[in-house]
Order: sequence, then C-alpha cells, then structure tokens
Amino acid sequence: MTEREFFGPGEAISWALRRDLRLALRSRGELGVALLFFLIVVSLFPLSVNPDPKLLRTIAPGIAWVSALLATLLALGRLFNNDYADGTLEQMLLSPLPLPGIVGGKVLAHWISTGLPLVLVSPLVAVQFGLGGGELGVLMVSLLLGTPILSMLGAIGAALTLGLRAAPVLLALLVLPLYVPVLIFGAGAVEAHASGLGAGGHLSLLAAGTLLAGLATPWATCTALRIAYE
Amino acid sequence: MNFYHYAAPATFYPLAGKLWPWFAAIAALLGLIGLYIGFVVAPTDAQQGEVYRVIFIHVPAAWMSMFIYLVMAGYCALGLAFKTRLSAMMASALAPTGAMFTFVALWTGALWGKPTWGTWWAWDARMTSELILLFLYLGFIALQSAIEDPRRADRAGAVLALVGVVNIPIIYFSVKWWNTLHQGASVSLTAAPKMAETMLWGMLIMALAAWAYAIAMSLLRVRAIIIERERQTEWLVEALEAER
Amino acid sequence: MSTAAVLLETRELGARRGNVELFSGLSFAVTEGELLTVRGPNGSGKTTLLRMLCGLGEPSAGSILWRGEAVAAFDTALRQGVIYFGHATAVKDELTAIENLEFGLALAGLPADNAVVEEALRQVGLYARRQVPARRLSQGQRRRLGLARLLLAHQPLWLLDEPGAALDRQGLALLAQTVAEHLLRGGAALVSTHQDLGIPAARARELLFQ
Amino acid sequence: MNTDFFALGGHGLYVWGSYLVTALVMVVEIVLLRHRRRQAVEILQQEAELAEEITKSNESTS
Repeated sequence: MTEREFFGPGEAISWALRRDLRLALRSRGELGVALLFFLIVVSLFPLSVNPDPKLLRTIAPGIAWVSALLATLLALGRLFNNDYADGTLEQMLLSPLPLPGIVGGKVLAHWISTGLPLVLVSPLVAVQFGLGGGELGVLMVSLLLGTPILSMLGAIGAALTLGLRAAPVLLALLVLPLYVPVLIFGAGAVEAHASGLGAGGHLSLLAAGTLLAGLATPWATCTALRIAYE
Repeated sequence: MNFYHYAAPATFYPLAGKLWPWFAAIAALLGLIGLYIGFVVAPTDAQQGEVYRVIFIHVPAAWMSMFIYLVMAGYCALGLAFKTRLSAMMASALAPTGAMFTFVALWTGALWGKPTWGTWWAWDARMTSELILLFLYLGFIALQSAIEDPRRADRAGAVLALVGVVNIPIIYFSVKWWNTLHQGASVSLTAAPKMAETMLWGMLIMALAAWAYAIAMSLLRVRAIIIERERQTEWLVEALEAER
Repeated sequence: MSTAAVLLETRELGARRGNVELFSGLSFAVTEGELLTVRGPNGSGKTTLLRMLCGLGEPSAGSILWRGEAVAAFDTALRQGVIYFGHATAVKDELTAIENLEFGLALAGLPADNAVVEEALRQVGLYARRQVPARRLSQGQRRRLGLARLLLAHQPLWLLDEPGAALDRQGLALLAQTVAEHLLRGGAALVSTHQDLGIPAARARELLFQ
Repeated sequence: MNTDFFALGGHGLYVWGSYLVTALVMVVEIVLLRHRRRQAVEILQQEAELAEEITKSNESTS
C-alpha cells in the first residue's frame, strides 16, 4: 500500500498527447469539419468583395488569419467538453500526474489536429488569392508560429466556460478580443514582407508570444479547470 | 481592527452605506467645479476652437476606464490569492462602472474626432485598445452572469480579468506598432506646457470627480451584491430593518 | 480498539449546495483496512461528501486531514493516495476496452503493462471484447471496465460512489471480492451505496445521512 | 447666458452630445443600480415570508 511519489510533467504531456491524438484520429470527421469551415470562410471573401486580383492579394493575409481564428474557435469546444461530459476530466484533476502537463499535452494535441492542418492547407489560400511564393512562405510560417497561441489562449476560455449553457457564444466573446495581437502580427508579417520591409520582426514577436504563452497559459487553464469543479 | 475585520461583508455593508453619500457629494461638487472651469474659465483653444471642451470628459473617462480595470484586476488577484469574498464582490461591483466609462470614452472620442480630424473613428492604438477594453469588460460581466454558483463566478471572473490585464498592454503596443496615425498623447509631462493651465486643472478636477463617482457607484453596487449573496444571514436582515 | 493507522480524517466538515446546507459538523476517521459505508436518501450529500474527500471541491466548513495533515482541494498527497470511482465512467467511446484501461491506469499513476492489463480484462470478463470500441459496450460492461481499473489500483484509499450501479450479480460479486482483497492488503474504502454489496470486511462501519 | 455659449463656435452639437450622453449613461447606471438593490431586497423578503409560512404549517400539522 505505497503510493508512487513523483510524476514528471513529461509523463503527463506524453500521456495526454498520445491519448488525444489517438482520439482525434478516430474521429477524423470532426476534424475535417473545422478544416472545411476554414476553407469555406476563406472562399466567401472574394465573393463578398470584389475579385480584383490586386485587392485580393492585399486582403489575403488578413482573411487567412481571421478564418484561422474562427476555425480555431469552432474547434475549441471539443478541447475539454467531451472529457467533462464523460468524467475523464475529473479523473485528470485527481490524477497524480501534474495537471499543467496534462493540459499542455491536450492543447498540443488540439493544435496538431486543428491548427497544423490549417498551416498545411494555406497554399490553397495562396492559389485562390494569387499570393506569390515568398508571401505564401511567410503566411505559412506566421500561421505555424501563431496558431499555437490561439489554441493556448482559447484553452483558458474553454476552461472558464466549461459546462455553461451559453458556452459557445461566451467563449467567442471572451477569447476573440485576446486574439487581436496574434492577428495583427500574423497578418502584418505577410504585409510587411510584401511591402519589402521584411517579416522578421513580426515573426520573431510571434515566436516570442508562443514561448510566453506556452509558459504562462497552462497554469491559468489549470486554475480555470479547478474553479469549474470546486 | 484588522484587514479581515473590514473584509467581512457584515462589517463592510454598513461602512459602505456610510461612505457612499460622501463620495457622491464629492463627485457632484467636483463635477460642478470642473464643468465651471471647463466651460467658463478655460479659454478657447487656439487650434481646435471650442470643440476641445469635450476633453473634460473624454480624457477623465479614458483614464478611469483603464484605472478601474487595473483596480478590478487587483481585487481579483487578492480574491484568488486569499479567497476573500469581499474583494471578488468589489471586482464585480466595479465592472459595470468601468464599462460605462469605457463607453463614454469611445462615444466622446468619436464626437471629438469628427470635427477635429474629420472622422468618427480611426483605427489607432488608443481607440482600438479602448474598444477591446470594452469587450473585455463585457466579457467579464457576461461570464459572471452566466455562472450560477457565486463562488465559481467570482473565481472564473478573476482568472479572466487577470488574463485580460496582462493582455491590455500587449494589445496596445501591437495596435500601436501596426498603425501610428493618431497624434501623440494629449497629456504627458513633456506636452503639458502646450495646454493652458486652466484646461489642465479642469481636466484633473473632472478626473477626481469621475474617481469619486466610481467609488460611490461601486460601494452602492457592492451593497446590492452583498444583499444578493448573504441572503439568510441575521445581520443582513437587521441591517435592512435598521435602514428602513 | 485497533491500532491501524488513520488514513483520512474529517473535522466538523460541512457542505452547502447553493443556499441549502447539506450536512455540517461531520467528523469521522477512516483507518487502514476499514470499510466505511455511506448510506442515505438521494440528495442528502453522499456524492458531495465523496467528491470533497478526494479533493474535487471545497468544504464550506471544517477540514480534511490526510495521514494527519490538513489538505486543501486538489492536494498532491491526496491525488497520489486516493482513487475516486464516480458516476461517470470516464470511458471513451472511440477507444477500445484495452486502450481505455491502459490510459485510465496511466492517468491514475499505475503501471499498465500489457500482460497485467489483459489479465485484469479476463477477470472482469471483457477479454473477448478487448479490441471492441467502447461505444459498443453496454453500460454494465463500461462499469466492469472501471472495475478492472480498481483490480490493479494500489492507492490506499478508495472512494466508490454507487459502485454497484448497472452491475449484474456476477459483477457485484467481483466488486465485493476486489474491495475485500483491497481491505486485506491494508487499504481502506469509503463506499456510498443503496444496495447491500456484501463486502466481507473485518472492520466495517456505516455513516448514515438523513 | 447667450446663444453663443450653447453654439460653441458651431460645434455645440458635438460638445453637448458628448456631455448629454454621458449624463444619460450615468442616470441609466444609477437607475439600474436602484433596481438591482430593490430586486435583491424583494427576493430576500419573499424568502423570509416563505420560511415563515413553512414553520407555521409545520406547527399546525404537528
């Protein structure tokens, strides 16, 4: 009757990552929905403005980023809700594995299954909006560096609204204002590159943001999750 | 006589009841003085003409909107760290007043901008941040009202407010970086000589009035919150009886 | 009286739901090898008590001590020493029985090596269905999956909330045997139940809620 | 007081629009606050009456 004393964060991260990725693979349909949503929203813009190639090229990065924001938001509901409903989340909170590690692993898995696919389909956006190769490259790097922040900040909102009736709408209200800097630097990177200023500054700020969010947000998310149960 | 004594709703309720009329009176008095300075004493601005008089509410409202969010976040941090119920209640009591000042700052900013720069709205750092601040306030209020259990509402709101307070400067600088269209800050130590001294005085007095108003409102609101939360306690029934 | 070590102790514990007081002034201790059965009507606070004891929720009054030291909600020592078996089965529809058990064990900080896991599934009668996605398991079979987790658990204190729900007679017997073996090893269990589970225990007490 | 004071060099609408809306918003806040307090007190009284009725009915039945 002895209990093991120490569990490292690596163990927790790898547990959550393996489990959530396997779950994601088993429910590919749901993942496809978020990706399809992204592509549909992106395609709506040229129809709603004017298909002038020059205009399209100017607004392309902003549209790609706004659509990525919305697609992330759409997918955030899945992050904790299923585990909340079937009781796995309470077992996570009671687990001897460190919770920030579990949460970190879950968010990472969520990003791999929803954020990363957006990066991979972004060349389609480039085709639709006539972006050049260099611009596409910057767009992809900016999405790669920026979408993890969206998942991490979104996780706090998802944890705060856990189990609430108005959760989906409320989540959008809470999280979208916080996404502003990511949107600005993400879309700004492509613009800066196109105008010859160089995207280095924007991209390094995005990278710094990802690092900072990675250090700070798991704790905020854990606190929010515990609050939901207390 | 210690911190916890005054942090108990039972002690704070009558204290707030005694204090709020004083702050309301200070707000009214300073408001009248500020308006008198603003409209009668202060001269017409050489560049902007009469329309600059909007500044006497615009700038204090903008200051208060940010200041109240900071104070709110401070209360939230206290509430999370020490689990003092009253600090969480104070945070919820401040939010609507903060949202009100944010709205006023945006509204007066638009009315000032139209004749001065020819546009109701510009996407500059300060206006955009102010708009996002309004969303943060509304998000805080919406989250708290969506949660039925008051303890969870308090603590969830606290986490949100703290995340928000970390984000405000990031949002501000990101928007600033993105677009630097607007004129520089109207009041800073270096820019102060530009402005007639009476204008500065008017603005400061109006800011103090807004500050007293915010305190009076939050004290009144925290009393209502205490009534909502402390339903079955004997002292509350007695206190309400005594007030009648 | 016995000299067995006290695992968990409560002092003047109280709980509220909204403005309603569920219970107050609740003081008791659970020692090693002891079975404590919690009984009472629906809504009397049994589940609230069990969740509080495992750290899922804060008492409105009083304190909880783990091995003599006061613990707060989500305390690390509590998370290492207690296993909670609640209403929700924590079974994922998309995963197979064997995957569910492996992930469940790893989450509870228990080693999940293949042979042991398969043996546990055999004992609860799910070996033949081990590769079936849990979505195709019945409610009773899902509970049996939870039972398999208990079989391998070596946390000293088990908090079981209605563990007999949806189990057939054979499942109930297995549950009783599992808990009895746990008690013999020096573990303790707090069980909330409406049924008579027939768990053989050297030392058993009841906690009655009104 | 003359009309010049209100005209404010042709920008009166902007200036008074600012001040009037501010005053309006403050009045709305105060009204909402009074309403909130009144409602809280009412609920409190209803609960007290309910509790009284329950104790009465308990006394009469026992």
